[in-house]
Amino acid sequence: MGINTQTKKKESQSPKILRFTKGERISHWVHALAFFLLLFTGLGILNPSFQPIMNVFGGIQIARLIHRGAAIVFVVIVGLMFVVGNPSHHWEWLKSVFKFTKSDWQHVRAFPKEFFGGHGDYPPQDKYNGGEKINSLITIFGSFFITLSGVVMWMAPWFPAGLVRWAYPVHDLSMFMMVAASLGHIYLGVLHPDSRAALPGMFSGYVSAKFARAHHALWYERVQNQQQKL
Amino acid sequence: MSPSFGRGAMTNSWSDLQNAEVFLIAGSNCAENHPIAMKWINRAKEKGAKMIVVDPRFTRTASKADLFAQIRPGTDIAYLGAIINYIIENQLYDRNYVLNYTNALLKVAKDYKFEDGVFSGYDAKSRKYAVTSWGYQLGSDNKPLKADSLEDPDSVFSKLKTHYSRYTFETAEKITGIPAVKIKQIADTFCEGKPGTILYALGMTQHTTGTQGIRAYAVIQLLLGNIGKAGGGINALRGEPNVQGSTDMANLFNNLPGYLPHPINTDQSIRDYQVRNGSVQEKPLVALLKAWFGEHARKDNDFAFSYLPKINPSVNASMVKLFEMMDKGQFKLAFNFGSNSLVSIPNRQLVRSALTKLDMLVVSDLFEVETAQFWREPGVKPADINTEVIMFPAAFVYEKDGTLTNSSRWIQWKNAALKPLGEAKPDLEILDSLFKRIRKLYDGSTDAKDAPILNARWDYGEEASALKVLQELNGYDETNGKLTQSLADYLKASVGTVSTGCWIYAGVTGNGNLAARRKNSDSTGLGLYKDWSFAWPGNIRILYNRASCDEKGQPVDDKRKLIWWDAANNVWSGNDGPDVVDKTKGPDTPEGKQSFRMNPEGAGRLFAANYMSGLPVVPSADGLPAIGVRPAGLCVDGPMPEFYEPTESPTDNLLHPKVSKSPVALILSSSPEIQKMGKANDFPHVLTTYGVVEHFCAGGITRNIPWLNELMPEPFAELSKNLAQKIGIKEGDMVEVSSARGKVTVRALVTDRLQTYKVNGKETETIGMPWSWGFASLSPGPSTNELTIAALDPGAGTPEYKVCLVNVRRA
Amino acid sequence: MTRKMILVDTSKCTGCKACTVACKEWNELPAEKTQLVTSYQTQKDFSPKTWTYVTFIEKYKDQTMNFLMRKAQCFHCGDPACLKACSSKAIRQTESGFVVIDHKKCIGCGYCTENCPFGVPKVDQTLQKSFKCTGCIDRVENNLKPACVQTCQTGALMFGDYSDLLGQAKNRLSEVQKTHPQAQLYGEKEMGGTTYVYLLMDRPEVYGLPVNPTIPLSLTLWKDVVRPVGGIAVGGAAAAVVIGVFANIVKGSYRSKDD
Amino acid sequence: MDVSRRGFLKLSGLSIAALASGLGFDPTIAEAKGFVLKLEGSKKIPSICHFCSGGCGMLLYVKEGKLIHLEGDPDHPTNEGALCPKAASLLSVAYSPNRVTKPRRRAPGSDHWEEISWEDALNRVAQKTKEVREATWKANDEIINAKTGQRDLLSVNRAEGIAFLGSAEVDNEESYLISKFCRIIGTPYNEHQARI
Repeated sequence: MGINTQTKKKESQSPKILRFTKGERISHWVHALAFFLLLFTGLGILNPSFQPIMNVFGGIQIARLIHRGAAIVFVVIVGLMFVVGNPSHHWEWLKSVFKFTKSDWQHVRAFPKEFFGGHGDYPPQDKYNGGEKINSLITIFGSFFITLSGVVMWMAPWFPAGLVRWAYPVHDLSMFMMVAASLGHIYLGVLHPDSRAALPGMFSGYVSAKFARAHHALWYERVQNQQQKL
Repeated sequence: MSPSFGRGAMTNSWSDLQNAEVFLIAGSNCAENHPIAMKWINRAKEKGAKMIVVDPRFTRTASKADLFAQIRPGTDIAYLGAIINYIIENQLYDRNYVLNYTNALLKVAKDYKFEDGVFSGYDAKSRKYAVTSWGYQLGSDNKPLKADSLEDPDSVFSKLKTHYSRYTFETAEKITGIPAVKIKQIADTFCEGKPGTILYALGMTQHTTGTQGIRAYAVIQLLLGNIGKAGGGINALRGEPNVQGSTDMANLFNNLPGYLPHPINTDQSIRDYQVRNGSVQEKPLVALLKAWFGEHARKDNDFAFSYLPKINPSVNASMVKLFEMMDKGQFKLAFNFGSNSLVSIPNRQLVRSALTKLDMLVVSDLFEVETAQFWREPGVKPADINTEVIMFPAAFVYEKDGTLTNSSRWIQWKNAALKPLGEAKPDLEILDSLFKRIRKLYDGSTDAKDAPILNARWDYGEEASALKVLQELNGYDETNGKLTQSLADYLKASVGTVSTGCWIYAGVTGNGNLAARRKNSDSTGLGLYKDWSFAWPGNIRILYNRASCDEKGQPVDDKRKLIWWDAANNVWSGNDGPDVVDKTKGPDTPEGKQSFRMNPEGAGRLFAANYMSGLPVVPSADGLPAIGVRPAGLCVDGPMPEFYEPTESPTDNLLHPKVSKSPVALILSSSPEIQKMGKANDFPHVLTTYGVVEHFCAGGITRNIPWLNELMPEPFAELSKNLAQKIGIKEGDMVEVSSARGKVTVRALVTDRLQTYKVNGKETETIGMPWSWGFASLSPGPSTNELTIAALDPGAGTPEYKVCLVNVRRA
Repeated sequence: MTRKMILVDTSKCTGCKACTVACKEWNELPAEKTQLVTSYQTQKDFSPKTWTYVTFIEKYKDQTMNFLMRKAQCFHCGDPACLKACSSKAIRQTESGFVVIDHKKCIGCGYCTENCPFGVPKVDQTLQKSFKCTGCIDRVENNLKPACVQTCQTGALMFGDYSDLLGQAKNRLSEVQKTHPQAQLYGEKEMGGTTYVYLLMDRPEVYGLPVNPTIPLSLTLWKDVVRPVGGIAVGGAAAAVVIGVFANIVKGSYRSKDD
Repeated sequence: MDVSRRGFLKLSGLSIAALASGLGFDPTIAEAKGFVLKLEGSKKIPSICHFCSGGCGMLLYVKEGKLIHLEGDPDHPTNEGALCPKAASLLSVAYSPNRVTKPRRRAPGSDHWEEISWEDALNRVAQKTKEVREATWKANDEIINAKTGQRDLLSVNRAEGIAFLGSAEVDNEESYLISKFCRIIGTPYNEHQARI
């Protein structure tokens, strides 16, 4: 099944390119929403000073229940998206994220300047640039370990105490990493002048061709060539 | 104990255990059944005392022992005899103690003998001994002749020596299963520690040779000179809160309160009674009659002696035999106040069938114990049982005033802390209202047989007051109605002028309720606590303490001074009340020499001879039979302990195979279908039964306490790993233990605390089972007494719970 | 209140389990369904309703039986893992040395349960609270002995000031070692010095006790490394975001650009 | 008292909640104020344990007539405040739901109890005692006199049909009255499980 990237032409705006399919977007937002719900309901147990906030959820105990509910969503739904419907893009994302090319490294090196509004020079990037790959990796590994440790913590009586004891730091570490990454991710997606253009990609699925050409040149070329072939 | 020392009670006290240098704990699992003992034993151990435990199992007590030996149940006398033999052969005995304070030198009657297992005087038909041949050679003054040395062949000491010469360590090993070297080690350790004390409980008494087992302890302790000393003595750890009290009050068919022998049919007058029991019993009997019938007991009507029922001496109505009589339908009405026979009597089928023969059973208890609901025990059809049962709710110990007498003979008063629960009432009130109603039913009757009821002195107030009853026990001076001040006052008063419900309690409420005293200081440091409550007799804390002094009346052990002769003031004084005939009679007087004043010889009895002291030399003018002063306590099965196999035994008696079992043991054979005997080849293993720390006796109370059921939820059978392997089970499996009389299924506890041992060369196994369970309560369980045998000690009537033959297989 | 100590002298303990009953009676804890576990032991582990129980170990070697009994309860550690692990700061160490859970704050998260090297605290699922031996802190603070020490008949449990009772324990140890060479103290050094110090008759592992237990490495890493580092990471990211936004404002990147 | 889980927190309001509620245990405040001891305001009444023959002293803490705690009596010289597991559990007998609190009767052949008043129960037993005493009264024993060979009649005055199983668990005063009661109504068949 080919990449159904049509270039939707709207007369009035500049040309758009489909970046994320509906499936990908659902996965992203379910994952994001569940993550933040998990984060907030987990705050109560992270530090006692947050416990008063838990009354928002109706008290700490209910917050803990919500945490478990959201965890199931976080794991099962997103997991299903890799299987149900046309999960090809998901797998493609996974494959590409694990392939680190030289250009990715250059992007990563240039990333800090980019981050603070400057222009680091980096070679043309594919669909996912180095920074995004790093963010994806953190999310993948973070989610993986936080789920594992979460299950172990939830079903503590079924696991040897030694394992359960290690689950706590792992869970927390994954949480911290993902929170830190998500802060950057949100900043880039929403506040960063250049890269916020990618935001519509996660809503409508389309990003402006200009953005694509600037940030993901290789990917843009590839899409254009396929356009011609049609 | 009374055949040896004259009183049937623990000689020392709990807190006295701290003074001992060595403990022989055999026939007692005190860490479990008398936990408080461990507090004092541990204190002694911290001062270097040694602790020897001999038990069929490695119990929780044994876990703290310095020396432990596993013994085959029912064979204690074998190794104790070997120790006696060892003491005599190696002259380890306390020479001048034996000479002065025991009957070692007295000459035994010529016609006494002991041949292959039987003492002289045995009548095979009636399975009883005639005791006449067990006497002393009497002089013209009717007093026993005294040999001039221990070596004299007629002396008690020589009889002892020859009797126990057969008991070598090797023989004892073959019988008991304890290696000879270990028996020697036990003997050495116990003889070295001075003073040494022996702790025993039901483990020792619940055999057909139970009394003789205690006699063996008495012989050892008299030889070693341990009786009458702080840290010495024989501590009979009695089983129940008021067992000392209930035997003092004679809930026994053959006794009256104060250990007075019950009148029998041939005692038609107090004089007849004295001929049989000695003049020493006259005062307490008359005092009792005064207490019961007041002014209706006068000199002219022989103090209303005719009012008392007289027993038929040929009828043994001790507890288990009582049920045999009940089963034969003799009883129409039975009262059951506070005991749970359906779980506690051996061979339960007897009790179950006996209770159905009653018209009415009246029970008073806290909980609906098994005995109260015998008519709906699983497997029984209520419709077939026509016994009417009335159950009274009883008040609990802290819901009623009253006293309890503990093992140390301390009579301790307690006030009611709570109101009884619901409509419960103290047994005192139930009895009081019952008697008053019965008396009202007999109002106006002129029938002579009703006179005792109508003339009884029974007035303890509108609502029965325990203090008034205690005062009746203390006794009154009948001339002025005042409370007798002290035991001495009672002893001084002339016959008929004093009343007491139980003469050994005289002085308990003399000046104020001494039983309620709570001064717990003890300047002596020996744990006497003389100002705490009141110890009978006359607040003497350590019995026979005269024996702790030498001939000059000075304490032998200066670290543990009890009493001494104060020459300056011409009186016995000291840390404890002197156990002497007369405080003013010094060590040079005959009275002052008596260390065991309750014995006719005034000395400890190594040989329990048949002897009445004070028989007049010249026959009395009126031709009536002569009256002596004090008879000796006798054992019906022999003047000296002899080893006999238990009734159901895996082997034959090594010493005298022809007479393997006790020839006078009481075996209930009346109902063959109930009383079946097991053979060794059908039932190869030995069962011993016992209590556990978490439950108490029949469990009537403790099995209704959730916390205790949590600690010990179910009965079990303990067996060795070998046996478990042989029958193919592992820890936690259910096993069926069966005897000739019944079977139960319980959880198996496979343990190393029981080891296989050799008896006469044959591998033998012991199985242990607690017995505190029954079909009722919060935590029901099978009753071990389905299995046990109703064979009784001929003297005390104690059933042989500790030994019977069983088989075991995977359930 | 001076630092207290309780010596559990297993050389005197006869496994009578009076301590278990006294604890349940004083703290009004209901009984639980049990079954014989091994030897005379019927309680396998702690539970929200069982704060102390007695373990029985039968060790039979060359013809001698060592019947080892040990009263198990919270050690009240000098350096408590539960206190460090607790998510709600509900666990506190009193001056007298007892580690006590404040049930007003406890949310039943179970961190203490998992991180205690002895597996002592247990969470009651219905009440969502964690329970363990309180050291009878209400009694101790009112100059009474803990209920278990009060009822112990054999003198196996002794309560007193840490300073002098530890000395007594050492003297007693030298006494016991004359007959039981492997006897040793347990709790003097473990977990920063516990309030319940044991005189064991054999090596700790024979009793199933961890040999020189410490706060689990995972707990230390979790609380002393992951949490601070995590905090810095998130803080750093947040700061970066803030700086990034300012940087862009300063650079005027937000001014509308017709691109 | 067998406290259910629900009751656990409420009833233990004095101890645990005292630890947990505002009343007691906010550690810092509590430390200063000291802990609420549930025994506050209760009366201490000494008593004696009902189990083995140790005769250990017990101390009952009673508040407004209700037993709230039971432990060893520190002043008692034998146990110095200690108690074995059985004695330590004796509080739970005070209000145990399994206690018999009303007299009850089982009719012959019936398979259940029925409640009965004290008055009725005592009268029934008194009636029955008189009835059996009369029916089974044995005035004389007949024995062959060894010397004279004739049959002698010996006055024995026994109520053969009544047996009384006492116990070593009742107080001295009660044991004594059992003994006295039996001998006065004429039955020597008064036994119990203890031996001498």
